[in-house]
This record gives sequence, structure tokens and C-alpha cells, in this order.
Amino acid sequence: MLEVLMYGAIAALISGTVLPLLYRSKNTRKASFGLSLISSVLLLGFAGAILYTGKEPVFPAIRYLPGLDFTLAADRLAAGFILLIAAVVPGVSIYSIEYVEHAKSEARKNLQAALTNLFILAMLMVVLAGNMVGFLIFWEIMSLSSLLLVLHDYSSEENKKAGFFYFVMTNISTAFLFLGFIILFRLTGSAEFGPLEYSASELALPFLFLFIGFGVKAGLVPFHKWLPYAHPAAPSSVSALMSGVMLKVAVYGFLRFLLSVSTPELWWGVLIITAGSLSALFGVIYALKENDIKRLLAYSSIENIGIIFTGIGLYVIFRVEGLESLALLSLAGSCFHAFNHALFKSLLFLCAGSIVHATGTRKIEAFGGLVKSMPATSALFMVGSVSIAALPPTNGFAGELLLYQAFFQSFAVTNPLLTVFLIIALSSFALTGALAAALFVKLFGITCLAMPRSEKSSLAKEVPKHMLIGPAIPAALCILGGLFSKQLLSLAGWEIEFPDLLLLGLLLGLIYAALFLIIRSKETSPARISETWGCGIPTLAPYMEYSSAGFSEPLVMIFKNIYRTKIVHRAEYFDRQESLFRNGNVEIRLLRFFEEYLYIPPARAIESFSKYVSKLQNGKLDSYVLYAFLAVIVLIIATGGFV
Amino acid sequence: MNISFLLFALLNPLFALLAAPLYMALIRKVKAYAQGRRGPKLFQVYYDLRKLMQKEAVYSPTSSWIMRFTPYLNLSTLLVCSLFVPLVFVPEPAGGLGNIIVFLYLLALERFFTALGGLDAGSAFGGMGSSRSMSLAAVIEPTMVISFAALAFVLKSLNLHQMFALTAGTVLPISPTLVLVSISLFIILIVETGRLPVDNPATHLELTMINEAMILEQTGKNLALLELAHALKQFLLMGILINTILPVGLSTEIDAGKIAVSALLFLLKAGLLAIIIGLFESALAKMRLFRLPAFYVMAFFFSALTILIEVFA
Amino acid sequence: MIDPLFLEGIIKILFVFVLISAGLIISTRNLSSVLTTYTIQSFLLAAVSFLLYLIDGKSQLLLLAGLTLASKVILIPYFISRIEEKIKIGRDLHFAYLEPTPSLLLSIGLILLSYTFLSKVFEGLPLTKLFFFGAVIGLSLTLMGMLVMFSRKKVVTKALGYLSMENGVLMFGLFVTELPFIIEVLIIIDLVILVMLTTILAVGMDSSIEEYRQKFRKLQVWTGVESQ
Amino acid sequence: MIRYYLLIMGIFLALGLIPKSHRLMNALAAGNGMLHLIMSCVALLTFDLPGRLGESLYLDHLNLYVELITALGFSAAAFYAKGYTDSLMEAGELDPKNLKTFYLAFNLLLVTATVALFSDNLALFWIFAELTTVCAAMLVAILSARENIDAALKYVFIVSGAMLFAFLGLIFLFTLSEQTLGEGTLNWTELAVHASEFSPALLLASFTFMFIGFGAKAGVAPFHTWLPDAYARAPSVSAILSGLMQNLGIYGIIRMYALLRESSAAPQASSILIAAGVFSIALASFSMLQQRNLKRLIAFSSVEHMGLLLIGIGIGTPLALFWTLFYMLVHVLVKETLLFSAGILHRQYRSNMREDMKDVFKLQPRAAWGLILGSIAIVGMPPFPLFPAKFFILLESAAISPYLTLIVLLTLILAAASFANFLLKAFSKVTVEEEENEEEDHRQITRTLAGTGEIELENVIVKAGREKDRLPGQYMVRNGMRVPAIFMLALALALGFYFPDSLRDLLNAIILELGYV
Repeated sequence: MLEVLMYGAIAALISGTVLPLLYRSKNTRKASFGLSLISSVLLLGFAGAILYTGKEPVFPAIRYLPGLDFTLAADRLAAGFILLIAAVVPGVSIYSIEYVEHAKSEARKNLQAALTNLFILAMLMVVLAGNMVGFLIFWEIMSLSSLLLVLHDYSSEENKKAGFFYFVMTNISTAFLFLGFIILFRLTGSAEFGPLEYSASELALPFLFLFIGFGVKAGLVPFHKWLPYAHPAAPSSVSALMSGVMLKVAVYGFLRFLLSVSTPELWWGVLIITAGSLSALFGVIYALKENDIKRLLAYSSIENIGIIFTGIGLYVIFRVEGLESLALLSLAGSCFHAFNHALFKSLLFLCAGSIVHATGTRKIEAFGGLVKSMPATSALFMVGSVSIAALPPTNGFAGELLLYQAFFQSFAVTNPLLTVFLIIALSSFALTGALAAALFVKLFGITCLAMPRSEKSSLAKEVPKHMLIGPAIPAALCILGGLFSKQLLSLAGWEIEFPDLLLLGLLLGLIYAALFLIIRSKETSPARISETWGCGIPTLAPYMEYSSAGFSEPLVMIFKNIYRTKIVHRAEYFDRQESLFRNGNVEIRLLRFFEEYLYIPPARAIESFSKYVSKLQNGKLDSYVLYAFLAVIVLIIATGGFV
Repeated sequence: MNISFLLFALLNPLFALLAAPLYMALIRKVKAYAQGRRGPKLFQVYYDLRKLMQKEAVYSPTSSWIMRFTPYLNLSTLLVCSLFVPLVFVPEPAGGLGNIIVFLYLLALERFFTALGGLDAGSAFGGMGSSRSMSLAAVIEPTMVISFAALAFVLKSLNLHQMFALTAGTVLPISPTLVLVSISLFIILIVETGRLPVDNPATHLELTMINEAMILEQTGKNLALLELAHALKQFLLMGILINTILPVGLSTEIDAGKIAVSALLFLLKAGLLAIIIGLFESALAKMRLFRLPAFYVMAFFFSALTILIEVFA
Repeated sequence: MIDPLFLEGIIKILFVFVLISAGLIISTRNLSSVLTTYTIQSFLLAAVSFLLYLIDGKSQLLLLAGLTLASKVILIPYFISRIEEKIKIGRDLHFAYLEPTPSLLLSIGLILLSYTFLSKVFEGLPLTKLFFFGAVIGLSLTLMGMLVMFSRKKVVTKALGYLSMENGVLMFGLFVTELPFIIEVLIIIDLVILVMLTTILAVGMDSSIEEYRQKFRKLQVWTGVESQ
Repeated sequence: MIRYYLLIMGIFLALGLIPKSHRLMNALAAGNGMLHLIMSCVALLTFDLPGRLGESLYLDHLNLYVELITALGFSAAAFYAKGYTDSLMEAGELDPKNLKTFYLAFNLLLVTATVALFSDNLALFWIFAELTTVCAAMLVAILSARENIDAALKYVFIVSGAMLFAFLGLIFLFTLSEQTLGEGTLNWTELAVHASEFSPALLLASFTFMFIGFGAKAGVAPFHTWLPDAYARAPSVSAILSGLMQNLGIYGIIRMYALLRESSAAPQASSILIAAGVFSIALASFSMLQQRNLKRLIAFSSVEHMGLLLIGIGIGTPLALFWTLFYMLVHVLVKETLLFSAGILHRQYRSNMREDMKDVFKLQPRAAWGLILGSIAIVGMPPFPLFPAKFFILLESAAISPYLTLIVLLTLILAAASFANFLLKAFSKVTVEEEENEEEDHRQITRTLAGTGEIELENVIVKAGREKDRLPGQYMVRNGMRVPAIFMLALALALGFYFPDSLRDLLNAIILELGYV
């Protein structure tokens, strides 16, 4: 029965992929997104049933390669992530029905619909894959389909760069996964994911490789740079899927490995937490300075992935220290946070897509006043902002609460050095949370409140209804997921001491209602409308408002060591001796630390080396024969040496 | 949920709501005396609130529902918060109320919407206040969390109710490290309530104000609600500090007499604390905004030290 | 019958001459001299083959000698000299990477390399001294031919370098007479085809004839693309 | 038997000289390819393998498999050649007088390659492999432009020069067998039986020399230098054929390594192969990164894949060899797709350079997608079957050292990045704004007219209209050029989803016959 649901979902997604490729029309696109919607409903049933009953479905192995079958498997972990997919997809599908129509040509619209389905399918199959080869295959398809989606507007220079960068990073990720899996395969002699009862030293290498591989895909610092490039380039619905689901698929892969290891070591946990905390902190700090709404959200994804990995790291540390209940708590926390992030990040990206669509720009400084012109979108955006700022009683808070609980009790570890480490990690975690709140006050406040800051923004209109229903689904889930978090956790089988947020939410609501009614009933005089006080200036103008850059200025000052600036000169001359100046510019800009010290130098080195190598192929027969001659000599000497 | 809790749920918020403005006034009075003035009457605060309640609200045409929504939300949040902090007697815990992290984040919720409210009218003052408030809150957050973590670690619970059940009945702090935590808590109290040297609640100068700037556009009963919420916040934080360092008199049983005594004792202790705050404020000058993180680090240091000492001991 | 030892002595002397001819090919600038040197080298090869026949008495060697004489001493040189006339260039003045003197020094190194390598490889095998010598000369001749191929500019000279490599291989092969005769014949045929092809193509490359230039210009589509 | 074959083929080729019409010549070439394809299939199905035909023809699974790949590639190329050469002649690049030579060399190449593959005697293999070089060089030089001649000369000089070393290796081997068996032999079957008795030192020396020759034939770095020039200059068809000849080199190396595997020199031979493989991959990847010429890019990618094949052979385990053999097949399929598509683009833009390509999706959408999908396949991404092949080869390579695997993987990233870089830069230049409305209008007309009976007429008119407003400068792709590309890609894709049992049995049989397991 369960299997049928899954096959149905897969079939729906496949037909959703194929259909728009066959015939270009609006109806096929609609049908395609409808199919993905259907598939998500089926998936919901499938994953829910597994999580509830704990029964694992049995899929027959599919013959694939000699000596290697293609198997599907869904345990509770997989079911959890399938649930995550099923939760994000409906909103995105409904949203896309309208959103995809803004693409430039019919061909691209259909391609986008098909690829979106393929992308969802690939992510689903990665989670379902029963062995490493299947996992890698769909992992690659997932990367590829998302790459093509990122490149939907391929002619723009910026997108091209983003696409290339994404491609390279995703390849690096796959390469390390390849390596990690290959070593595991050699160790166990099978491609299946199974318990790894080996000593930690044997697993150290695969652990490192897989950590890097999944870390790149998840966007951990310092492998995170592709995110802020790829997200602005991709259509918003795809960003929602990428940020909401794809990053979590990487988390899933990492968990799948980690949970099968029976004896992890302490340094694993320390490494994971370090990377996680740094990601969280850098993610949010860079986001604060960002002026591009989608890039800001991308940085915020880095932050949240950092939080998830911090939880995973805590899990490892507690496992090593033998604190099983805390280990469970932190694992539950990071899984739950992964789930929540999927919801509110997809919600935010969808809203951002609507806003960008309505205003025609991605610059936060150009928005403003949308709460009046786009009330529904703004309300949804508000829900997303509150959730991501981890405010009660939303789901974002529930996830972080679990992690906080784990952290607060973590000082039970006996190792004093570890305690110091945990204190540092906790404070960085807290700082991240508060900065995120500041970030989303800025984002929501500057985007939606006050007066429109540009003409584009003042002309904005509310988006069509599909683009409202779409994000409304994750928005509702965000609130419900927060309110019913305790119930959800116990449904998922985690018996954890956890405050009842439903009670809290009810209390809040009741008191609010009571207050409101009491005060309203006593109201004597109606409210009056009057100009904002502007220190005597008669009319307020948009340029007087606090700007996005101004808002983050205090934090920029406080973290000025991180936001270092760089002065860049560019000059052109008429002559080679550089004495006759033609034109040039000087630019003071933010130092992109990771980019300029970590990415560009090796890229430059590879580039210049490749130039050098290319020169070897100089088209001259003389040189070619010389190479061959040298090679012959070397081979003769080598053979002589061997003999 | 049991009787004791229901009783607590009724009494504690009511007590807090009624007593909170008094201490705003008390601190003001202490400061006035320190400056050689007599200052307004203690109950002036209540008169002010009543007057504001009766006044109409004035809204800017640029503002939106955020501005109308925020005051109610803030007060209701703080009222929920008051369920978390047992002031005069500790009930049987129920429904996870009292969770210290939830408490922290309820404060964050209040701050979040206040800041949005500041941005809503579109005036530069509001924006400035929001920006500063959120920035400083971000910087203080690690300190707060570590302090509360230290508190939780020393008192071996995540729930304020359970913590205070532990401290109740003792005269002196049950662990010497609690003194260290208390110093941190005191600093947090100063910061969170927007007092000198962080913020000056008494001025309306754009260079200095943080909290006042955010609510500059609020008028009438909305302003009253916000003021009340602010006072409540201060009172609750004071309550945590008092019940940590000087829990004497905190009752754990439902007994009208005992509760009355304990309430009276609490009012006295809070009065003492308010005087200390007032004196502390008078003794210090406003710090430059960007010097503040150094101030917070002090609190951070004490809390981290607490955890380390507890671990080593 | 002549004393085999005496014949072996002569063969060894011929080996030395072969090496000298290889050196000359490396360093001579005049195209026709290079060709002549090659012809002499091939002739020496034929002579070695003949002498070996006198020692072993295997008729294949005689045939091989005849075949070498016909193809390498007569046919190929004739063909190449015709080409040289046609393309109207007599000299190959420029050297790539190596001037004649370092080339010659390097050749000595190559001979040493072949010697050490082969002595290691053949260690412990019951082989005649003459075979070993032939192998060393053959391998070094092959390597020296390669040296010619990369250090000379004109395609015709390169072709001669290739032929000289081929001579080295043949020299080696002479001592392995059991190799089926048919294969030797096929190798020669292959060689002839290859030489004809390369030299015809070389006309296209080395030619200074105006008509070719024009032809190339007409086909600019395929050019002007690569920037090298 | 070999004589009969050569005789028949000789007659066949002579027949090929008679017809004057291009169509007929092309049909003959295609027929030739199909004939070989069918013959090898029949041989595979009916013969008792391994077996002999006459004195010198030896048939086993390996050479039939390689022949199958070769004949498949030839047949596809023959179909493609018609349209392509037509267009070359239209543009005045190919002299119609040379057409006959072209097809002669085309057919001859297949015949010589076939004889080379099936000859038991290594020397015969050597000679015919040499002859394939000659034929392929003729095909490269067919345009008789200076650049083509240059490329052909490089091909001949480098490959033939290196092949001379292979002959030295043969002489070593012969001497060795003479010393051990009393009577010299170069018959592979006999050598295989006695390989373990041979002196490892001499066997290794002979392997090294043969590796030089066959490696040059296969395009292994640093003997690969002829390959990019030949690919870039030669017409696509010729490039495909010389590409097919690379498999011949790999075939020789597989055979030689199988000999070596029996002796104690196997580890040394493995290290040579793996070192050369890694070197090839690295060099090719770095050369690809800055490549602006599409065909050169494809050529270097060939070098890279040869490197991977060498590693697969050098690992020396049955599993590695199994996937290496599979890799050979898929590589040919995908490489041909790429070259076919690149050829179409070359006819469109008259250039292989990335700067010259514009509006690709508008002008040649199918070729563009062919290139994109081909690139995805060639960099080893699923669902294309190079992916599992790569996985298993690398899996086996990790047994030698995980760091070897790491290096290979990292350099493969470079190769993938090069393709991405090229495609992104070449395909993203848009000058014409895409106008979809027009097309929709056409559809509107047909839709409204549906059911009136005049629909067909209208369709014709619409079509004719479209034909007329074909974009300026759009190259009309002949079906004969499109079909083989699609066919090859579809075949590759199908192999990615379904691995036929018969193929598995065939590959296992090869491994068994080579003495693995």
C-alpha cells in the first residue's frame, strides 16, 4: 500500500517532467505543476505513515548494473526528509503556476516546468536511494537540473558566472562524495548504506571527505560562496526549492552516514560544530550588509545550515560523551530545524519572488511601503520573518528551542576544555539568533514598512492569487508547526521534555484578544491621522527614511573587523609604459574575505597553469616530436630503473 | 493543571502589572534625589498611564497595522512572560511554562515588534531607534544566554519555576557562584530596560535615545500599553534577580498569610533593588554606543566563569 | 668460406659507419647531402644484411639485402630527390631546440643510454655479442632519428629522420631472422606508402611555389581561426 | 582466410571507384560499415569463440567487441558524411575531385582496422595499425589546405614514429619467445600461454616500447599532440574516424597488459600505465580549461578519457577491466554525438571558435542540445552510463591509493568545468530577441482552421512561410546529419538505464579469455 503511494508520486513527477517537453502550452505547464502537487500529497501520506507506524516499506530491487541493483529504502530518517519535501513542494507548485509565466519565452517556460519536476524527483530519489550508487546518480541529476534552472536566464553575464561557479562547486561536492563513498565501499565491500562498525581511525578519511562533500552542497563556510551567487540567478520558486530542500538533502546525506557510524570521535563533533558556528555567524553577518533581497536570503540560508550542523555536532559530542538523551535532543533539534527552515525559507523566497516581480528590482533600498500596496504578500512575508527570527510561537522558535535546551544542559560533559568550547559555541549560537532577528527586522521593516523608497516600489501591485496561495501554505505550516511542535515531536517518536507552545500560543492569543476587547470597549474618541513628526519638516520624503545600509550600520561598526573594506584601482592607459592615462576608476568595497583569499588564488593559479599547459600545444611539429622524444627517454630510464 | 497553578496564573500577572509602574517611579525618584531634585510623586506614573489611556490615538498616514498591533502584542507578551517568573510564590510547574529560553525569546518577540513599530512611521528617529535597539540586543544576546545558561546550570533546571522552588526557603543564595550570575543578571537588567549607561530613558535627544526613539510615534493608549509593557519587563527581570540572589521569603505553598508576607517582602526587596539601580544610574554617564560591547563582555565573563567554576568544582 | 670472425669484424666496422652517417644526418644543412647520407646508411644496412647472410647462410637475409637495396637505396632516395627538385629548396638551415653540436653530444648520451638499458634488459639471456651490438646501434639510431625529427625544420628532413629511425629498427630486426619474411616485406611496403604520403604532403608544406600559396589563400575558411 | 577477406574487400573497394554519384558512393561506404557490423554480430552469435579462421585470423570476444564498436562508429559516420561533405563541397572547401579519394580512404580505413584487430600475429597487427594511420591521415588531409596537411603530417610523424618503437618492442618479444620456446613467435595465442615463463625484465621492456607505439595511436599524453590538431583541422567525419582508431591503440595495450599480467613485471607495467593515465588526464584537463576551440576541446577530452582507460587497464582487476571495456563503448557513442553536433555548428558558423557562435538556440537548437547533453554525458554525469563506469574504475583505483582517486577526481572537475565554461560562453550570446508570438500566431491559424478540411493546405502554406522566413544565415541541417547524432545519444542514454545481459556476458567472456579472474 505504502509502496503504491511512492510509485504514484514518482510516476506523477516523471509525467510532470515529460509532459511540458512534449507540447508547449500553458495547459501542460499547469498540468505539470498539478502533478507535482499530487505527488507531494502522495508523499505526505507515505512519509506520514512511515513516521507514524514505524513500518518500513519494502521495495523490490530494480536490476540496474551487473553486480549492483538499484534499491530504494525508506526508514524513519528518510521519511522525515520526504515529509520535508512534501511540505515544501505544494507551495512552490501552486506558486509556480503563475510565476513561470513570467519567463521570457514559451520554450523556457516549459523547460522550467519540466526541470522543476525533475529537480523535485531527483531530490526525492536521493533521499529514497538505498545504496551509494543510486544516491550519487540522483545527487548528480539533482545538481544538474538545478544548474539548468539557475541558468534559466543564461544570457545575462551575472547569471553565467553564477551558473559556472555553481557548477564547479557542485562538482567539487560530488567529487568528495565519490571519494568518501568509494572508501566506504572498499571498507564494507558493498554499496549499501549499513551500520559502520569500524574503528574511528578507519572512518576518519571517509568522514572528512563526506563532510567536505556534503558541506559544499549544504553551503557550510568556507564552501558557501556559491549560494549567494546561485540564488539571485535562479527563479524564486527554484531558490525556494534549492534553499528549502536541496540544502537539506545534503544534511540528510551527512546524517545518513553519521548515524550509521557506531563509534564517532570527539574531534568530529568539534569540527562539525566549529564549521556550523562559523557558518551561522558569517552567514548572518554577511547577510546584514547585503542589499540584494535574494542574496540576503541566501546568506541567511548559510546561517541556518550552520545552526543545523551545530546541532549535528552537538549530537556527535553527546554520543561520544555517552549522554544519549541529550544526543537525541540535539539530533531532534537539528532535524526539526531543517524541517522548519525548509518551510520558512521557501516561504520567504516565494514572497521575495513576488516582491521582485512586483517591483522589478532586487534592491532592498528600492522597496518600502509594500505593506499597503501588497498587503497579503506582506503579511505572508511577516510570518516568514517572524519564523526565521525564531520568535515564539512559530516553528523557527521550536527548532532553536530544542537546540538551546541541549546546549543549556551540555555542561554536564566532564572535559573542561570541551566546556569552554561549548560556552563559545553557545554564545556564538545566541549571537547568531539575535543577529538574525535584527536582520529580519531590517528586511521586513525596510521592504514593507514606511513609504516607498523608489518609484518602482510605489507602482507595485499585489500579485495574482496563485502567487499568494502558494506561499500561504508554508506560512500556515510555519505557524501550525510552531504551535503543535510538542505534539509533532511526540508523533515523530521523540519523547522529549518540551514546553507546550500550543498553550503559550493560546495564552498569547487570549490575552491579546482580552486586552484588545477591554481597551476597545472603553474607547472614547476615535483615532486621528496626522503626519509623522519630522523635526519640523512639513512633509516626510522617502529619502529621509532610515535606509537598509543605515539600519545595519551600528552592527557594521561593531563587526568592523569582519567587514573590512578594500580599495580597488583600475586604470587604463594609452600606451604600454602606462604613462598616458586614458581612464580608470577607484572603488572602495567590502572585502570579500573568502572569495579573495580562498577562492580566487587557487582559481588564478589553475588558470595561469592551464595557460602554461595550453602553450605546450603550440602547433609545431618540432615541439610535439620533442615531447614524444622526452617521454621515450623517460620511459626507457624508468623501465631500466624498474628492471 | 492544578489549583495552585491557576491561582498563580491569576495572581502573579496581576501583582506584576500593578506593582511594576511603581518601580519605574521609584528609580526616577532616586535619580532625582541624587541630582538634588525632588522628582515627581511616586504615583504620578499611574496618573500618567490613566491619562494616556483616555486619550485618542494619533497615527501617521504612512503607518500600517504594525503600529496598531505592536502595543497590544507587547503587553500581552509581557503578561505571558509574567507567568514564567514566580514573584511571590512558586506553583507546581505545568505545561512547560517557566522555561527560561521561552522567556528569553518572548522578550525577543516584544523587541522585534517594537523595532518594527519604530520603522513603521517612516521617521528617521524610529528607524534609528530600531537599528540601535536591535544591534545592541544582538550584542547582549550571548551574554544573556550564557548568564541564563549559568543560572540553569547552577540551579539544575531549565524551568524558572523549578529553579525558584530550589532557592525558595533559603535566606542566602544556595551557591556562591550565584553571586557571579547575579552580577551578570544585573547588567542584563540595566541593558534590557534601557537604562544608563546604555540608554537614557529620560532624554529625547536623538544622539542618546534608543528605546524612546522607537516609540516616539506612539500616542494615547498605545503609548500607555507600551509604557506598561516596559515597566512589566523591568519588574520581571528584577524578580528573577531578586529570587536568585535573595530568595528569602519566597513561598512554595498556597497559604494566604504566607503569600501576603512574601509579597510584602518582595516589594521591599524590589524597592531596595530599585534604589540600587537608581544610584547606579546616577553614578554613571551614558556610554558611547560602540563602547557598549566591552561593557557586555564583563557580564559575559562573570557568567562563563560561573559555568567553569561549577564544572571544575 | 670466409672466416665468420673476420666478417663479424667487418660488420662491427660497418656499425661504426652507420653511427657516423646518423651523426651526419643530424648536422648536415644541405638537403641533398642529407639524402646522400641516408642513401649510404641504407646501403650500409644492406651490406650488413649481406654479410650476415654470408655468416648464417639464411636466404631470407639475402632477399632482405636485395629489398633494402631496391627500396631504400634506389626507390625512396629517387623519389625524395624528385620532390626536392620540385619544391626548389636546397637547404634546411634552421634548427629547433638543438644546434648540431649539442645534438651530437646528446647522441653520445643516447648511445650510452641504449647501452645501459639494453645491457640491463638482456642480462642473463644467452645472446651473441653481435646481436647485442646490433640492438644497441639499432636503438640509438632510432633515437637519433627522432632527434632529427624534432631538431630540423623542413618536412623533408624530418621525413629523412623518420627513415633513419626506420633504419634503426631494421638494423635491430636483421638479427631476428626468424621473423616471417612476409612481415618484413609488408613493413617495407608500409614504409614506402608512408614515405610517399609524407613527401607528397611535404610538398604542400615546404613548397615555395606560387600556385600553392594561392590555393591556401582561397581556403582561408579553415585558417585564421587558430591563434598560435 | 585473411587473403580471402582482403580479396573480397579489394574488389569491393575497386567497385567503389566506379560510381560517379555521391549518393552511391556514400551508400557503398554505409553498406561497408553495416556489413562489418553485421559480420561481427554474426560472428559473435554463431562462432565458437575463441576460434580461428584460417592461419592468421583469430577471433575472440575482445576483438569482436572492438570491431563492433568500430563498425558502429563507421556506419554512423557514413550516414553523417553525406550531408557533411555535400555542404563542404557547396562551400568550395572540398574539391569534388577528392570525393572519391575520401570514400576510398574511408572504406580502406575500416578494412585495415578490421584486419589489424583480427590478426593473431602481433606483427601483422602492427602493420595494419600503421596502415590505418596512413588512411586516417589521408582523411585528415582531404581538404588539402595547408592546415590540414600540417595536421596530417603531425599525425603521421608522431604516430608512425612512436609505432617504430612498438616494433622494437615486438622484436624484443620475438627474441624473448625464441629464447624461451626455442622458436620465435609473435602469435598472441601462443604468447599468452607462455607469458609466465618469460624473463620479466625483457617482457617489461617490450611492453614499454609497445606502450609508446600503441599509446601514440590511442592519443595518450604526451604522444597525444597530433590529436587536437587533427580534430580541429580535419572535417568532423575524419575526426570521428581517427578518433575511432584510438580504440585500436587501447586494444593493443589491453592485449599487451594481459600478457604482462602473468609475469612478475605486472606491478611495474601497472605503474607505467597509471602514471601515463594520470598524466594524460591532468594535462588534458588543464589544456581544456582555456580552450576556445570546440573541436580541440573535444579532442582533449578524448585524451582525458584515454587516460582514464589506461588507469582502468593498469589497475588490473577484472572489475576494473570490465568497466574499462564498457567505458570504451560508451565513450565512442558520446564522442560521436559531440563531434556530429560540433560539425553541424561548424557548418553553421564556419568556425569552431567560441567567439563566433551566437544565437545558438535560435539557429541550431538541436545541435546545441546535442552538445549540451553530450557534454553532460562526457563529463560522466548520470543518467549517462559513463557515470557508473567511472565510479567503478575509481572504486578499483582506490585500492591502489585513495589519493590517486582524489587526484583523478579533482582533475576531472577541471575537465567538467571546461565544458561548462565553453558551453556557457559560446551559447549565451544572444543578438536576436526571441519572438515567440509569431510562432504562436501560426499555431493559432492552424487551430482555427482545424476541421474545415483546408487544414492540410494551410499547414503547407504555413510551413512554406516558415521556410521563407528562415533566419538569415541559418544552416539547413540535413536529416542524415541529425539522425546519427540522435541515434548515438539515444543509445548511450539507453545503456544508462538498462545494461543488457548479453553485453555483460560478452564483457565477462572477454575478461575470462584474457586470463583475468
